[in-house]
Amino acid sequence: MLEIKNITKTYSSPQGEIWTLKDISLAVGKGEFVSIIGPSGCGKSTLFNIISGLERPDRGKVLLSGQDITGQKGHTAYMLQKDLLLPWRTVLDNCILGLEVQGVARDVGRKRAEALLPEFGLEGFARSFPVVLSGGMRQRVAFLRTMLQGKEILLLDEPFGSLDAFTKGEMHEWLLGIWEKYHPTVLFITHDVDEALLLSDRVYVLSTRPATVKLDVEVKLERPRFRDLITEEKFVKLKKLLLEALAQNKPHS
Amino acid sequence: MLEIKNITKTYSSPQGEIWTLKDISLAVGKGEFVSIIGPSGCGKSTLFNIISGLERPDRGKVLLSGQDITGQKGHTAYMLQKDLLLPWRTVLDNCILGLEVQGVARDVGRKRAEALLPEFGLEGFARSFPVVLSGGMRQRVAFLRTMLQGKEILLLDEPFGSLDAFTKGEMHEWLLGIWEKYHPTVLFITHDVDEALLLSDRVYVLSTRPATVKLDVEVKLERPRFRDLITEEKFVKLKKLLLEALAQNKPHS
Amino acid sequence: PPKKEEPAPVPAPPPLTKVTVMLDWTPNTNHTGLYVAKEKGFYKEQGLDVEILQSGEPGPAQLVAAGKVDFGVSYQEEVTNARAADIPIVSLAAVIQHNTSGFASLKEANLTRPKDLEGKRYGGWGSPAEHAVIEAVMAKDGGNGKKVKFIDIGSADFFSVIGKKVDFTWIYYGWDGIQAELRKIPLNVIMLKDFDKALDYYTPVIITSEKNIKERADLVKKFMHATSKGYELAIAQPEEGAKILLKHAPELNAELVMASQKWLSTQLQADAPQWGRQKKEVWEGYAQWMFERKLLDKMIEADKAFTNEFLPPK
Amino acid sequence: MKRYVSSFLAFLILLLLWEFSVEIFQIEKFILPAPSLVAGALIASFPLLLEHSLQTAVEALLGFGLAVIMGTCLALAMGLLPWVKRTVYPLIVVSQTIPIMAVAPLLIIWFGYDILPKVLVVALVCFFPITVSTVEGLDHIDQDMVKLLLTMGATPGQILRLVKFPGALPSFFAGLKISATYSIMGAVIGEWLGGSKGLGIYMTRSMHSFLTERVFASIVAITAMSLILVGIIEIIARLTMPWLYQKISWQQDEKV
Amino acid sequence: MKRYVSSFLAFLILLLLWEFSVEIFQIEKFILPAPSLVAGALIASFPLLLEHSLQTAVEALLGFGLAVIMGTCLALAMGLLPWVKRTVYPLIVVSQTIPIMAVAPLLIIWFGYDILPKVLVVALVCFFPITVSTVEGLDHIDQDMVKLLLTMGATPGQILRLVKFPGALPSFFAGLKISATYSIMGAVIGEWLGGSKGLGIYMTRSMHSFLTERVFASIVAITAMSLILVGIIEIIARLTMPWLYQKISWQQDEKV
Ligand SMILES: Nc1ncnc2c1ncn2[C@@H]1O[C@H](COP(=O)(O)OP(=O)(O)OP(=O)(O)O)[C@@H](O)[C@H]1O
Ligand SMILES: Nc1ncnc2c1ncn2[C@@H]1O[C@H](COP(=O)(O)OP(=O)(O)OP(=O)(O)O)[C@@H](O)[C@H]1O
Ligand SMILES: [Mg+2]
Ligand SMILES: [Mg+2]
Repeated sequence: MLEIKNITKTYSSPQGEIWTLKDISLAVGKGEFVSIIGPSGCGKSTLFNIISGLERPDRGKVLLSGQDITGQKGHTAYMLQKDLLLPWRTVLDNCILGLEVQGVARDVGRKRAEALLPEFGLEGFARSFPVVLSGGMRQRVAFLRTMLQGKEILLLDEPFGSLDAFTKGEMHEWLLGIWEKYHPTVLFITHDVDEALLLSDRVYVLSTRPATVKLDVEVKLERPRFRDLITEEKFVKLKKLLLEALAQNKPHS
Repeated sequence: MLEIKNITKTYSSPQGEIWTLKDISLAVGKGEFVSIIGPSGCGKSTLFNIISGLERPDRGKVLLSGQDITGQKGHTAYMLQKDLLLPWRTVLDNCILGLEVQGVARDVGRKRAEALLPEFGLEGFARSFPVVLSGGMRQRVAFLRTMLQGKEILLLDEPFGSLDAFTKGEMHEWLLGIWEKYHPTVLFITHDVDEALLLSDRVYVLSTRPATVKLDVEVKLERPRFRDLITEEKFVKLKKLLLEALAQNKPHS
Repeated sequence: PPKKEEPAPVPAPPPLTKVTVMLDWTPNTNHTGLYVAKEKGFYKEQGLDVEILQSGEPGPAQLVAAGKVDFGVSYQEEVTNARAADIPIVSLAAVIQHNTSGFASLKEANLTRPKDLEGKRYGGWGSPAEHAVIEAVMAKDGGNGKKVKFIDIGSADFFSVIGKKVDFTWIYYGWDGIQAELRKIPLNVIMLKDFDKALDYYTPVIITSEKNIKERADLVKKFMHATSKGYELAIAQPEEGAKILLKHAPELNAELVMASQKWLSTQLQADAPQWGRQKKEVWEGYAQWMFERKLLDKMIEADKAFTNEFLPPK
Repeated sequence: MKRYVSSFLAFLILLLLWEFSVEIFQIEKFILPAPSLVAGALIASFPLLLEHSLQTAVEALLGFGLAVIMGTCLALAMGLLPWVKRTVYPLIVVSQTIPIMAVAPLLIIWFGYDILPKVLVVALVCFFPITVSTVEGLDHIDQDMVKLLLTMGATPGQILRLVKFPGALPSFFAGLKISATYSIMGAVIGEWLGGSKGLGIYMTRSMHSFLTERVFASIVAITAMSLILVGIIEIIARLTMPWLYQKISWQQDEKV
Repeated sequence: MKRYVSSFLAFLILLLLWEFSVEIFQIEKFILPAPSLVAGALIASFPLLLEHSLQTAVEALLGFGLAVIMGTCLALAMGLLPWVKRTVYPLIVVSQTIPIMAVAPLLIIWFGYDILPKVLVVALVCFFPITVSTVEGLDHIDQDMVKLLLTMGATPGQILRLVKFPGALPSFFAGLKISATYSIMGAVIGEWLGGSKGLGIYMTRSMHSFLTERVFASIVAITAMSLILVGIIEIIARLTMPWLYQKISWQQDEKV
């Protein structure tokens, strides 16, 4: 459904050219959960910026259902690395931000969002401001906001990067549940090998800058999945594979 | 060498009493690397504050080599959750901060620190200010500063909590090397089960608040250790054990 | 019921012309005539609606010249300076016939004549004219003004400094002097006019711009006629005048206003044939005096600086 | 309110000290009137003071309103168009070194002696803090929020309304509060230029009539009015930005 | 320097506009002198202006120095002792609503007619920004740094010297720069109270002699001096806090 073809991107900085992405191609099928994993600073967020239309690639194309959307905004729902809740809006109004931008009347949007709050563990917080939320709740609000935009594909950039290990585990379980129910098409960035394997149908491993696709692994673990999967043998094997691919990127090995 | 005996601690907050630590006892032998793992907010940092003398427990004692040091400062070298490099001091001067407080002449301290810089991957950065350092380098400066204080025991509170997964991996390898060489006595707080198992001789698992010791696991993996250990069977077994102990703490399970 | 007879429509009075006067300071007894004319309706009789404004920096001279106000209260020194700087203002009347300012000291200091001021401390505001005036007055009495110590007291008032930091200052008798009388602080005052005829200049005066005189002579005439009437009443009935002033400026010290007005009532017209009348020799003499002492860059034409033309005919 | 108790006590002690030193050192009342005398003057001339205060308040509020409009517009122009900021901001900062008293006479000459020049003095005094604060507020908006809205396909107008305006509000109100502190003072300075009513007029007349206690009474009135204005703005701020003042309970206690 | 080019150009355009409107609308020079006339006055009376400026500079620097000392001491007391802050801070903020021109005559009465009252006016004007900024700097010091030093067994003196002083420096210098902007203006206000030398005197005398172009020339001098003072402080700040101005290369490029 989403195809990225031979994308290349270079930034110019005061210290000279920074070659970020080099001929990256990848594909996400409808209803698929695909993760991208790669060293810090390799250009993962840059790739998402290009897919979402925030930036233009130097070369290459972004296709959605066969249609060229390179450089066009509004085709994807992008959840950035930070949760970016607007502190001056209540939880409910943060959720409907995307709808409001699309021109949906506030009342209509609010009704739609309110129905989903319990499922996102946000019952009773509709009229609270984000300051009172815990880290995990903030991520769920941001996620609900992303889902509500009703786009065909969700881009999630390290949504759980700032959570502590335990909250993260809970969020994994919760996200697996949500995914089972709605089967959205997801492209997911993470640093965490366990996370990538636990959640995805497929994992792309990127190299250090300039980023190329080093490995493309199908994760053939049956669903529904639960957290205990992490210590099972099949899982650990895949993990070893990924860790090795990543280690090859290291300049000193 | 360090013994903590039946420590209890309660905070009073506007919302009422917060019972943080409940009858915690633990021990660290000389040259041992001991980790404490537990859910966020359970009181791990509070425990370190008590050991370092920043706070007093309601009940219980802290013994160092049999001597009661409860509420006394200056017996331990404490590396706090943040790196806390002073931005106005060069790398070298940050390293000698502890020595300066102890009254060691700057020149003497600087010489001592300078000799250790290469080993800490800080060569050539002696006269730089902390702004130019990467996250991993900052942690190493903070660690060198802690080591240089020359205390019998190091308290490390989530030193790698803020690093991304790859940098963290590198730091683990580096720390294992340093530890092999100097064999300091370390008490280490972490959220990360992999990290705790990889680095420690023993791991304490704490429960949610009020924290009690749930589990005390000897990590019988031979040293020297390397990162690949993570996917080995013995390791994964221990991990399962720890994960289960932690899961029991969750209110909803 | 019989229809009530409609009252004959009163012919609407011609609309009043708006006129503004800017004072040289806060309202004080020098200005009573203006307030009397306003209160008693003398201005209205002339078809004028007069607003009286208090001034700050700058004085009214520039505002009158710039046409922002129609009339102002100024003093001869300022008019002379302004005309030397090509600022076209003209004095229409002398509010007080003689200079009522002088050098005041505490009685116990025993400074009775200009010569006594030698070696004493003078508290002033640091203008070059002060040096010239002190030297001139003392010279007439055979004293040396260079021997006076000048101390800046700026905006501090007479009573807070006299006898402490300084031995004498320059006051208007009609205000500070009267205040001293009320406080029962005996003073010696050396009046300027008694020692140098050139220094018996007009302060304050009423001014307008040359443009007004040229283009709105009628209005100027009406204003000055009413104003004259106001001052004449203030001369005749000082208590009534003081009451009117206090009505318009209730912030003032009532006791001081009463006493000051009584004292001034004899000074306003004094020996002149008519209130406000100015003499050419006074204008020329003072300008000459300033020019000689390099207080003026160029000499002014004295008869263009003032006019008696708008005073009511006598 | 409770947190101001100690300053209030300190203030009372200062007043007492002042009262007694005037007594003990026999300081003449035209040099430094005792607080009791000032209080007396305040009461005795209350109706007069009130009348003048009203005039000053009107000038201050008009000027303040003008400054809010000018400052906000300029700040928006600077915050949204970098070249405007690059060009105008240094000029505005430099203009702060010009003493207002030096420019004020020009205002009178240009705009007459009516209420207008006073309003302009207030506006000049107030506009700088508002502009600077608002620009700073706009500068410190999280650019990633803007980015987020862009990915949603938001128009520049939507971004302004949904992110930039509300994001700059706290700084804007901080600027308003500083300006409010100085607004009454600005009106008084304006009145010193000339006029016939207002606290500035009351003050100079009292000063020239040797009524020092009334001068102090007018200072009290100025301070009181300034505080009231600041208080009103604080209230408006709380109503406009409830999220800023919402009580933050221990965040750790609201676990997932 | 380069980033000020556009404001400089804008300034030049304003000057030209001013020059031409004076020409076209035939504005009399005592109302608004043309810039060329002001420049002429600046050159013609340069030695005189210089002499007066020196006096003003001395007053401003002394007052500024005094404000730095007072402000820093007060800020330290407030930053280190919470009860002092709770008590004094509100009073200081309220005191800002009192117009300095109203208090100035009292300064003359109390402190004589010499340079002292002018220095005090400058100090009063300057001390508020310094105090407020420094207190804010002390408030925003990372308490964990203090905690770190405590675990090392540091004394309060060591904590002050090693963490609190250097941590508050950037705010302190920010306050200094604001104060410097107003210091020359403060001295001029002080001189308006009375004196025999200084830009304020030069200005009132020019005003009373109807030499408006000289009034403008003195405004130019005031602005120039203020900018020089701010510049000097900027240089001192850069020398004192090299870490703040060190060039930050792309942090991502210095990987482990
Ligand atoms: N606007 C820009 N101008 C110049 N260089 C940039 C810009 N944005 C990103 N870069 C550079 O491009 C590289 C890739 O950045 P990017 O944010 O895509 O990395 P990332 O893989 O998302 O890293 P992380 O895992 O830390 O989020 C970085 O080295 C960064 O320095
Ligand atoms: N000074 C204090 N006053 C009141 N409560 C406090 C204080 N310090 C900590 N607490 C509470 O004590 C509990 C334990 O805090 P602590 O920082 O020790 O947790 P932690 O285990 O280190 O958490 P984390 O993993 O997030 O660092 C928390 O719930 C916190 O709210
Ligand atoms: Mg990224
Ligand atoms: Mg902690």
